[in-house]
Amino acid sequence: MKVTLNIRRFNPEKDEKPYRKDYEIDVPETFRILDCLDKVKWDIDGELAYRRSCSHGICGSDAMMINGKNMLACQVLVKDFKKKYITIDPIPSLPVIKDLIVNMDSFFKKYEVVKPYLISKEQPPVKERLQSQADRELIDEAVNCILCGACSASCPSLWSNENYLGPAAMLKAYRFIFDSRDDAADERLDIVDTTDGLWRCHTIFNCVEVCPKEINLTWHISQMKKKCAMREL
Amino acid sequence: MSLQNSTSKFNRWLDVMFRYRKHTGSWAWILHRFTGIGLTLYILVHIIALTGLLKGEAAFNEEMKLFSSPVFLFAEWFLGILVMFHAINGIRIVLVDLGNGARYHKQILVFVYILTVILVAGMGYLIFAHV
Amino acid sequence: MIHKHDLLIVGAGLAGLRAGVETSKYHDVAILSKLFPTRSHSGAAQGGIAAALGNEEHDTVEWHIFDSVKGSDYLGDQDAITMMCSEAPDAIYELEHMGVPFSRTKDGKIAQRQFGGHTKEVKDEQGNIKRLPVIRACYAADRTGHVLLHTLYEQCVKNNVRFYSEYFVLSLIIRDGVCRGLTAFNLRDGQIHTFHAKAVMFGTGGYGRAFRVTSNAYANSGDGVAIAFRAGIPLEDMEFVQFHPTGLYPLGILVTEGARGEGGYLKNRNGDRFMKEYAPTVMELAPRDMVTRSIQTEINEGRGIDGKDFVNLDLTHIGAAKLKERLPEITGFAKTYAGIDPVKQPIPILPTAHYSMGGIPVTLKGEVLADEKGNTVTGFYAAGECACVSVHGANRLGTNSLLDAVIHGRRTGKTLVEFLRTAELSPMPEDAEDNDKKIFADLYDTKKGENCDKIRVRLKEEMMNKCGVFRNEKDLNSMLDTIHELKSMYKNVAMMDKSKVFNTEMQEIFELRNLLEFSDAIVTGALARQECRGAHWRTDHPTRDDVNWLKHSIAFKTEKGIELKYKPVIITKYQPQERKY
Amino acid sequence: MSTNSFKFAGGRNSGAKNWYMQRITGILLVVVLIGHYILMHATPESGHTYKAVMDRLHQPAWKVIDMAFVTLGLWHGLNGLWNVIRDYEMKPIMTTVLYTVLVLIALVFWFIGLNTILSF
Ligand SMILES: Cc1cc2nc3c(=O)[nH]c(=O)nc-3n(C[C@H](O)[C@H](O)[C@H](O)COP(=O)(O)OP(=O)(O)OC[C@H]3O[C@@H](n4cnc5c(N)ncnc54)[C@H](O)[C@@H]3O)c2cc1C
Ligand code: HEM
Ligand code: SF4
Ligand code: F3S
Ligand code: FES
Repeated sequence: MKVTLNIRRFNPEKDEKPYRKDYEIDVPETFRILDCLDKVKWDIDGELAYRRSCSHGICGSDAMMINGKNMLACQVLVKDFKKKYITIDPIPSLPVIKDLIVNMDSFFKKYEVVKPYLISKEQPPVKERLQSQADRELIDEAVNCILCGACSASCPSLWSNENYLGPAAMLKAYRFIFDSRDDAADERLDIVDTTDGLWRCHTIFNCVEVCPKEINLTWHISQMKKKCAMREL
Repeated sequence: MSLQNSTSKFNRWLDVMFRYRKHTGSWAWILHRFTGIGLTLYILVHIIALTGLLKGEAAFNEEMKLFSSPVFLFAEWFLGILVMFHAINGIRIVLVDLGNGARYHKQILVFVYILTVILVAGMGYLIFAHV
Repeated sequence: MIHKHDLLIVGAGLAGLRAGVETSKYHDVAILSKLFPTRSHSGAAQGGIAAALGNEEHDTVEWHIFDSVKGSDYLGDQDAITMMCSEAPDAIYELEHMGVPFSRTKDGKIAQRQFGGHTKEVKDEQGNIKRLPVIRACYAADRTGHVLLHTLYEQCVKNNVRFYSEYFVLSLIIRDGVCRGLTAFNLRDGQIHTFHAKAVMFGTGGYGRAFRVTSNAYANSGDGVAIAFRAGIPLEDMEFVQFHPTGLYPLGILVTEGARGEGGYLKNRNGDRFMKEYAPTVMELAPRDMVTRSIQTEINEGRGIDGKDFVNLDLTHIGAAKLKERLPEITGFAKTYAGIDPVKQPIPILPTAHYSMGGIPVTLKGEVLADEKGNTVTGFYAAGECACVSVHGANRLGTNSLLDAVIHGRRTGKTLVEFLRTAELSPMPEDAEDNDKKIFADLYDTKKGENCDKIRVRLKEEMMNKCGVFRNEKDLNSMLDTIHELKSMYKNVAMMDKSKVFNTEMQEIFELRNLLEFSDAIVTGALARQECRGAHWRTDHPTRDDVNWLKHSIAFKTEKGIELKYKPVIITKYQPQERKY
Repeated sequence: MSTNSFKFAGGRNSGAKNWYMQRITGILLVVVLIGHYILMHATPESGHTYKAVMDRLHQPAWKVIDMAFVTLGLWHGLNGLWNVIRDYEMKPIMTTVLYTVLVLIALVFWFIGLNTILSF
């Protein structure tokens, strides 16, 4: 099957500005977009740069904007596209390092801001702490996040305000706030209950559209909004 | 460096706003925001316009003649689109944050659009039935 | 550029991070990784991590030890296995205390499930002892590795560990038997950096990428193993490469053994549950090597589905609700990559290169061995899949490798805490970077030459066909020739990308060098070992030979090529028996 | 190399009140605003002649409703604008200036609106 990839290229050592280039390749229809990129890299232009590792949607390396929407290149097959002219850009709003590779430092800084680790103030028992299935269920979706950044980079609130924590970091906050074993819910609520936190989310749902793990981030954010609103009353 | 790195923040923002695909939720947000800003400006104008009441009956009715012309009636009908969409979608936004609303936002949005169309059509009938 | 730290950990998978958590409380630790830490392949582990907690049914550490010994086809060192299985419950509780969101039982304990090769002893009516599958693998749905990896990374963030992400380690600097640090190139700026430290620990993971069909990530190119080999460290038991029975056809993406643990059936083109021919008592829950060979035999004998090279994994009788709760991830994979819904249709599967039992030989404390006699290299440590303790022997049981990475990461961490209390910084040689600099310069200079991808494709294809599930002397010999040919082609490899920033092509070239390096050791070891044991199956020597081959192979890199030596297996309690299930 | 200018302002600086007031005023407005809008167009006269308006404005109940409308509308609308403004990064001084402007507009228009209603 003939496919044309229209890729946004940029090499900081040579190019003043990013430019777009078409690559025509012939691939089986079961190829992932990631395989197509590999084919371009191996057969046509070794300079093409992108991140990848696991190749089945679990490591979160290869979030990119494909046909105007953030997704994992390893999680979509060529046959999923009706038109075989496919545009590929780096995920928006983060600084581009080269081609499809963006600098994710700020994304991870935000992750660190919400204290992404269990804080337990009691001495744990000799065996495991008990947690009911219902309590575990509360964080079931949230623990699936692979930190690919697709959600935060798709959020219009974040495009207009870099300081916004973004859905991914707030999901991480949720993961601990609602973990029955954690004792620092209030500390974390203080962190997300700021102008650059929860209240920048206008329930746009772009994050939910793109999350490769099908996490409903907005739902999780809403739960925290309600907690904070109750606190104020 | 690249457009994402070097041009002004505003340009970068515009660039992304245009290039990124608009999902259902984006449209709802954009419409809600524009209608909200529009309504706010309108309410300000409206408050000023009503000071006309203070100038007495003749002056006010003179002003109102202008507003009763078909062009202005049409404008008022258009205003109804803003009002109805913003109000009904506002309810949706409230619902999204309640209970499990966030899991059904798309279904609710379909209702919002349908209801808006019905109400706006109804208002059109009310307004223009008398003309 | 020179960076100084007390300890350098290479690899941010389970092994590296666990050691990081242990040591960072006391020392200045830096973790280097060519990937951002949470991108490490430990995150792909699905099924579970073994420990005899007995949360679901009665279980004992003793049974776990026996299963691991038997599973290893008696090649595992029994002192190491005993240690690992006994420490397992504590290590799991500790992980839970760190915050790992395990799935839970009804009464709120860590949930467990069945896994291949893990058994309990039961007496039947006549009083005969039988071994039946036991519930031993602790899990978090089918994302166990993912939650473990993220939790350990979180703990490192909490302890303020210094991370050097996207640094590709090139070589170890060992002089006079003392490890002094390493060189790495920073993908972001394309420069060589030297790291100077009192100790280096490797947790660089596995090397499944040498095979065409594999469940491993692009990053699993066995860099650590090859780097150590080049630095004069021997490699142990390299011929044992585990093929997982159920890779999603045709790519080889893993379908966890948990799918069979939850009750999945394997069926051939006639719809028969063919495992009854090969392992009548445990059926689908036989150890991996057996299931893999059974599937490969079915395929080779034309009983693959429609005569093609795959069979079916049938989960349709399990029910939508349970699949959603216990196996959501693989349900997703099947839908995305094969376009089928496991609730209604069987999943097409084939054996896929999965795990490397061999690696850098280490002591129980994580110190790297310099030879077969037990001498160690000062200041060099290893744990996880890149190391060989050996707890997996000739065949690893499912869920034992996450355990291995966690337990030995922790143990090595403890050893390092002590070592670093007294250790001094040995001087860094002047010429530390010279060799790498020269290689860099060559790569940037070469205009025309061999294409890196062509070499790699051929290596992977032929390794799969000639050094895969079934092996024989003729194939292995021809594979050796191929490797030598490819190695000489590699000398002329040309790099298209001449840029510095994120030169991922250069990274691939270095990875290819490493693939070639250790593949040589795999094939050489496999050729020498004239028996069948665990994952190593020689069709021309179709039996296990305890008289001649109950020993670990140790490969040395010499001027003349690879030289093999051997060392005895440590047997404490369980004498080798025939392995039947 | 590219920069990452993320800075976490930190400190609890809740937008919660703002958030639920926006919702409460919004919900109240549904009744008042839609009612108002329909009423104004129910007959050609209802919204467009002095007499019709005066008839209503002389009833205390309508006065209260209209005052509530002005108050809620201004609160909700200007608070909404404030929300929009906060979505964009700007210098702290700019934020303060804009905030002051919004508050002034609110007060001035509130006064004008109430004045009109209470004059009758
Ligand atoms: C698909 C799959 C499923 C599995 N499921 C299970 C399971 O259910 N149960 C179980 O017990 N085991 C399972 N395993 C095996 C288990 O996951 C691995 O053995 C274990 O995670 C290895 O951990 P590690 O820390 O040694 O290495 P990895 O997690 O692979 O980490 C390697 C690290 O080294 C770094 N690195 C490598 N080379 C370099 C270099 N040159 N320079 C710098 N850094 C480098 C990488 O960036 C990475 O951070 C599974 C394996 C796979 C592939
Ligand atoms: C009729 C009932 C109304 C309801 C139910 C309603 C509801 C809402 C809600 C819930 C929001 C918050 C959106 C968010 O946080 O993302 C909002 C925003 C807003 N509303 Fe209303 N509203 C109504 C009427 C009005 C009126 C009459 C005005 C004008 C005076 C107005 C102006 C605004 C503005 C400017 C915003 C901010 C837009 C934004 O944040 O994107 N609304 N509305
Ligand atoms: S929430 Fe989803 S989209 Fe966002 S980082 Fe996590 S996995 Fe990626
Ligand atoms: S896209 Fe952004 S605004 Fe909220 S719902 Fe998602 S975080
Ligand atoms: S390569 Fe790992 S998520 Fe795509």
